[in-house]
Amino acid sequence: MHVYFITVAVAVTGGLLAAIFSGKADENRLAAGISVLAVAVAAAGVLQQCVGVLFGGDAISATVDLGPPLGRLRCELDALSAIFAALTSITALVSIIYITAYISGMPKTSLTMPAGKHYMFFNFTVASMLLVLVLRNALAFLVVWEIMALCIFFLIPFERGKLRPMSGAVNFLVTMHVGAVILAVAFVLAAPPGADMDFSEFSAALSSETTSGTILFLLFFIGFAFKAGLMPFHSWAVRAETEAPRGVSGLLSGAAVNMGIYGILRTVALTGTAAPFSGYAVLCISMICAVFGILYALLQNDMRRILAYSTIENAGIIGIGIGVGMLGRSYGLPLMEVLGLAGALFHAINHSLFKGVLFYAAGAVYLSTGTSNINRLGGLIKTMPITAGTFLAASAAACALPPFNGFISEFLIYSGLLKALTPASGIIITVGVIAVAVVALNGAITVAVFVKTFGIAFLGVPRSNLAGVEPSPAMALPLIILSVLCLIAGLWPEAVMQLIRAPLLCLGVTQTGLIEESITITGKVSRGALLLLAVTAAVFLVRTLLVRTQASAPTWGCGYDSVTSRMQYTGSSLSSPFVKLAAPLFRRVEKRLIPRSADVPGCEPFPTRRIKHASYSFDFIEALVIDKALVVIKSIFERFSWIQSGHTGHYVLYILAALAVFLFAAVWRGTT
Amino acid sequence: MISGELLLIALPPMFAALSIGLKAVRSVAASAPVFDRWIIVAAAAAHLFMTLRLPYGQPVADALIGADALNYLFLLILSVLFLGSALYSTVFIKEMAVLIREARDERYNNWYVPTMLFTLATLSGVILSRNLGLMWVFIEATTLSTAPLILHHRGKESLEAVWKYLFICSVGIALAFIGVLAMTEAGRTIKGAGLSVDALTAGASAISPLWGGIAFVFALIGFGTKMGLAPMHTWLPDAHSQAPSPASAIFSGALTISAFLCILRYYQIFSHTPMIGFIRQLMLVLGLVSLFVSAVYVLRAGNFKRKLAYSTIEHMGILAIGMGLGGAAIYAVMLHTVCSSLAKHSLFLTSGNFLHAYGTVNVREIRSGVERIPQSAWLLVTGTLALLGFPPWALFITEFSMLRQMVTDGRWFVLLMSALFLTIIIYGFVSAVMKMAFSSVEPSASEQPTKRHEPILSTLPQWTFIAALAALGVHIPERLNTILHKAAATLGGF
Amino acid sequence: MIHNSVVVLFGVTLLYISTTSRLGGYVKILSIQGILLFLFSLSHAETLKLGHTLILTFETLVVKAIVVPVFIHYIIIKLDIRRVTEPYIDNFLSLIVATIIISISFVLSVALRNAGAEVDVLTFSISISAVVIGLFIVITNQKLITHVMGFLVLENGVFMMSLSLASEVPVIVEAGVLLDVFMGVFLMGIFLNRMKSTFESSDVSRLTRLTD
Amino acid sequence: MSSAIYRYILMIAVSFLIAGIIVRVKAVWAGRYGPPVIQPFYDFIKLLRKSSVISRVTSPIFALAPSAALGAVLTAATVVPIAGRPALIHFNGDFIFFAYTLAFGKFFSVLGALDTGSSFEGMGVSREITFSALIEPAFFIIMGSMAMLTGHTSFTGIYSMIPAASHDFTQSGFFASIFGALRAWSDSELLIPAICGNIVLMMAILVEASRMPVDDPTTHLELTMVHEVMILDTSGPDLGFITAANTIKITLLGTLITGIIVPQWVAPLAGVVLYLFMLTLIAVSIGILESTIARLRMTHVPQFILGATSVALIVLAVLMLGVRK
Repeated sequence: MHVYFITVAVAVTGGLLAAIFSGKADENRLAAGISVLAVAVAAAGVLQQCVGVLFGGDAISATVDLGPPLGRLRCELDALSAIFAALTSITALVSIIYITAYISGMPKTSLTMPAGKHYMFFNFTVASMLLVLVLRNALAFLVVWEIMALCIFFLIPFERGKLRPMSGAVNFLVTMHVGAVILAVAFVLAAPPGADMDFSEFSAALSSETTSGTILFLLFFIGFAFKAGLMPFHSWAVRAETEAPRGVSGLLSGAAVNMGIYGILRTVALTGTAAPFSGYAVLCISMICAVFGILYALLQNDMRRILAYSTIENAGIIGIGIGVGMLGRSYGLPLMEVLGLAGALFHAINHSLFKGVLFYAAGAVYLSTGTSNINRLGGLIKTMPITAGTFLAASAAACALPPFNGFISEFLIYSGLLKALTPASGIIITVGVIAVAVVALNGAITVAVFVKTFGIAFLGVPRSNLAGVEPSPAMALPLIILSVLCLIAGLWPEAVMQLIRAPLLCLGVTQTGLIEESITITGKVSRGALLLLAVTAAVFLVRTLLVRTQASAPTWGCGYDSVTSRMQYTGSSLSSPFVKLAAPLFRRVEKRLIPRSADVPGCEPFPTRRIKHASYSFDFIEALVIDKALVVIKSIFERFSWIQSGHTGHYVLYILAALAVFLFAAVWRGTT
Repeated sequence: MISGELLLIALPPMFAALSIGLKAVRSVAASAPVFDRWIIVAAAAAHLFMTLRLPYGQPVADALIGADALNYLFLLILSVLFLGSALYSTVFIKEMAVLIREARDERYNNWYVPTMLFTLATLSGVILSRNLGLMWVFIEATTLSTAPLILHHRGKESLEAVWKYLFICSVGIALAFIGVLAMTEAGRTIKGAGLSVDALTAGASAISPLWGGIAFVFALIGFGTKMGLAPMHTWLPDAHSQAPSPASAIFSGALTISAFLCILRYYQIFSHTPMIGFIRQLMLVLGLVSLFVSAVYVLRAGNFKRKLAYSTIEHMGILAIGMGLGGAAIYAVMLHTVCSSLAKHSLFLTSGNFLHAYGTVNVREIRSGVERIPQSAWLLVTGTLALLGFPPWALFITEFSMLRQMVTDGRWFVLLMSALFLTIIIYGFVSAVMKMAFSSVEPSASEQPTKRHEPILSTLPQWTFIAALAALGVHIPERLNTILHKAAATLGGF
Repeated sequence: MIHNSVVVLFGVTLLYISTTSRLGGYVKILSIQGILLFLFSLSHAETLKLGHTLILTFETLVVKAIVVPVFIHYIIIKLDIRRVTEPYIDNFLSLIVATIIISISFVLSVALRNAGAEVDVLTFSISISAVVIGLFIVITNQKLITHVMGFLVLENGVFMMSLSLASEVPVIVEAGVLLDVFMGVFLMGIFLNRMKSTFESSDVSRLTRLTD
Repeated sequence: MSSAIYRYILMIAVSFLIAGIIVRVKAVWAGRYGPPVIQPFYDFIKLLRKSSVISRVTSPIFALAPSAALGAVLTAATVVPIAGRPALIHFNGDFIFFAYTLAFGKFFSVLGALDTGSSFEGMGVSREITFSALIEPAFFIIMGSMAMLTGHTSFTGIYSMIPAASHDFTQSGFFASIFGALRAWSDSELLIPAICGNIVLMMAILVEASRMPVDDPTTHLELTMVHEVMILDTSGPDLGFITAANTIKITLLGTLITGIIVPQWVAPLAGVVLYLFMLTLIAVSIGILESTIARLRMTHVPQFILGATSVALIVLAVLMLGVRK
């Protein structure tokens, strides 16, 4: 365990050194170098430890006694923590390489804080994430949990002069604080009085089949759902990931959401067999989250907002997997439990991989063209082939299409759902089939979303003069590595399933035989995917042999010869049939801005006026949960602004009133 | 031999007399800013040195002044804070001298150092006294000794602030005096008890619940006014925002908690009587009202010092709620008193730096703090996060243990309300601080922010306090921990 | 016998002060109250030690009856404050409120006695009502000078209570009360005349700049 | 194993006939003589030999798209049980693999269309992704319920549980076996799911292969097209691959429909004959359907497709009641 602590310490000292060197003139490269080195060393150390634990080694644990406030801290790196630690370190390493390349391209004056400090907070975030995964003492867990939120809070406002990242960061911090308060209440309720609040003591209170056990579980779930970005509490994820700098968005959607998932899985591990109701609750919340998440993704035209909402959708999918696992456990269907939980873990791994690529590719596009609004891009594949290729691979993985890893994890979740056949109760079957339908609808809309994003941004003719330029090798490297990993995990899932075997045991899965069976299931499916790849390659080979002379001509415009790039379909027009169909779900605002300025010059005979039409829709759940709540609170508090009225007489009246009330209470209590 | 406590109270006025005397001497008066700085630092250092060497824990029975674990803790806070203020005052006085040399406005305030030292003396008196009557007299003296400090700027607002401060506090203190009278009446059944805290606590069971209740109510309302509990808080934002930064730091850090100590003395007397349930109800009510008022006004206040003053009210509310919960929460209250005073003190000093650099403390007019005064900007951010109860700073631990007490006692309404108000306060504070520190002037703006020189002493105290807070958050040293536990024990906690 | 009649007279002054609408009336009432308190402390003479009675007489007669009213009179003339008090509510209503306050404090002190606390009902109730009426005067008047006078009525109430309740209260507390009265009035006087120079008028309506 | 390969090749070949039959039926219905039934086969060979014109605007994805579409359909075909016999490959949950492979094909063909940058193809794409997204849930509800009811999660497993297959009628005569099968069907709980399943699959053919009510394959006005407009720019072998993929998809879904009817017990040769007969029956019904029904308005097509989902939900109701029994 000491090696693990040393790696965390290395990350922290790396951050500090980077901050110290941030003052000098040419400090970007020096600070960047130090922090990258620190994260690399930390990642290597953590990976070495995790591999040891995941493949056969038992959990390493250590207890540290910190004296009065925190008391005895038990730290343990078991398989479940190990897999998430590995994921976090990989995502962090790739992000830091990406950020350093990203920042070196930016002028020094355009940063809110010196780059060195930005690296410092990045390293602190990584260190706190790695630490949170091993802590087993509830109070220390909460402390490091909030420190992690604090460090990310400093990472978000990055570009100078921009106010939206500032409010996004504040929104993030406040949401995380509310989540932490819920978690604190849950921990205190679960811990028997007087004990030093160790996680192991929670399982008694959590696994009781009574309603209090269920309520406690739901408290834990909601507390961690804040961080996982599930639907009602997702506004921070969208705001933070769209306004944070690219590398950080990759880290946020990759590692930060995984922390929430880890938390939920840790609760499932502690719970043992919970009442079916909690399983149903988790499943239903995740289903709503998945569908709404991807529907809102369809509306957006900014690449980063699309990816942010798709992160929420993937968190929903993982939640569905967990829900399936829990239902399997509470209804006594071991295979359903194994498939569900394995699907959830596998999807968490996949999501970290392909979401990273998507965010970094979007970043490369932003850096070279200056915008990530797909309606102003187009035809980028010709100038940015590597970015386009990796983006295509990652979006195929995100749409869960066969040769890639996304398909394997959704396949596991599907087969888990299909195993829900039990004569015990009809409800689980219907819920199972509805869930299958929801995941299918979700998959189809994801295809629509990524077709829209990739198609509009990278294919076709450039819509404006923004020609992309291939990112520097330092940025291209992470993209390639991660997309190749996606393909390998898709074609050879047994390797990843070996990784998942130990965490599954950690989660309380008993029959190891069923884990083997799930591995064979994934094996067979991946052979099918391999077949698909082979057949497509063969057909393509036949095509290249057959096609002899390739004459080139302008695209067929059905007879109209002066086709301009503006006549192409844009993002919003592509998704408009779907949006009109699902209109009641989101409030669309159509604004027709008619400026007062006089007629358009140049077409005098015709009395025309330049009319600008703008339509946008906004996420009504976020509006309901965050903006509405703020408005209501501010209006209530507005009504109490008379207290500090400035008149001395009023102030003395308050004192007299308080005195009278309390005196009356004292006398009343004294005499009775 | 004069007892250590008496010396502690008598020493600062001697230094003040020295300062006034030197100013009276015509030849030396011109270099008043120079020797004033040395006097205040020397007094603060002497006070801290004596406090650390003061034996605590076994006060002489029925003595007028003495140090038991509870008030020794408060004395420690006072002397540490005053040393911080003294060091900051050296910079403050130097800048005042610079202003005079450029003949910009007011003449050198001769009365700044003497009044600060009188405040130190009276506060030490309040903390060390073990007799309710004597404690009341010293509280009275603090009001009078702090009034000139608020009048430092001599503007319209500071005049109004000092008038309200004086008037409302005098009304409060008069009510407190009635409390003292009622306590003598209640203590009549304990023969020969008079007003000494030890005798009253020992014979507490003999006190008639009716008179005890009335005495506590008057004391709570009276001293609550000085402490800044809502609804008696109205003077606090005006007074603390008008006083010079080192003075307002002492006000919010030490003055409010010494009034809190007076209430704790009454709490201690009734801690082992059936009355304690009723008293805890009162404290909870006042605590929640304070949190509500501070939540309302943290959102509205445009001036950062007023926002800080409202956060003082918030922390007094938290202390009241903690006492209202009892049990383990009382230990948390003790720790919270220490940490919230340190945090507020450093933030008030930092707001002084901002006032000096920008000429205003209005949140909307301050931009790109990180570029112009990086040290103070980062101090502002970390200090605010420490004040709002974020880890790794110790306030997170105290708020967590209070939350734990609320949950184990099943007080869901209190938990819900305080969590809601604290979240709103966090929202209000963080958005203001982020605007001040990080929002930047557009690159195209005419004057690009240039880095200003920040004297070391204007940031050193704050850094040490924030570092101490972070250290306390992780590990509380043994000596301090025993003091905290003993103090909690005297109040019926554990 | 004197004791009770002095207290009753004090009650009458309380009623009268809440109805007068002229500043001169307030000053005269304060000095009368000072005299009544002097008589009241004399009636307590036999129970107190010599030293204590000496301070008491000095305190009540000189300070409360003579020095403070003259000082306030001097301020009124120097700041030529308009002689009439501008209360928020008219006199008749404040008279009713004053009677309500006195009756409630009587009910309170009777309840106290029934609950076993041996307390002199008349003195305690009059002193409590003096305190509350003092606050009431402050609340319902605009002018700063009336705030000071309200505060002084409150002080007189507190002084009477201290005599009736805790006769053997140590001397220093008595000195404290005296100090409080003296310093309070003194400081308020200074600020009033400095305020005159910074603000145009001395009524409280100017003092509402510090709001949020 | 070898017989599965023969049947696989048979199905690929038959798919061209099916397309020919549909065109022929429409022509006959309209009173014309119509092209020979194997005309699509000739077209396919002709297209393979022709040279193609590629738009300057496109990227390698446009070249890859048709091959991906055909490859996906060919792979999906390996999973489908043909003529009552087990499919080439069968494993747990292969109907999910079937659906997602078809999605893979659609993903690339749609991207290919967008690559040309023409507004017509963009229009086709937006309609295609919307309509196919709506049919997916219906297909999954059907297959999910069938999997739940039969206990198997692969096509072969599901269809092996068809009641007609589980009773051994080999010794009795041809007609006796048909009546026996009908009687076996009537009392099995799979009856309603099978019927609704076939209705949904029929609608799936109309949507996926863009037949009449959803889209008119013979229209020349690009604005009204859905699938045809996506392949405006393809020519030569690419066009051949895409039309082949489209026709094979029809036969695939047709085979799924016949799978429910053709019992697994019948002799292989008789099974194949019965299977071919059923396929022509489906092709003829599609042809008749196209000649009689006018196109739906573009905004009403989603309602039509959601109708399929409501049919699927009936199966869900049966599932719930079924379990309760």
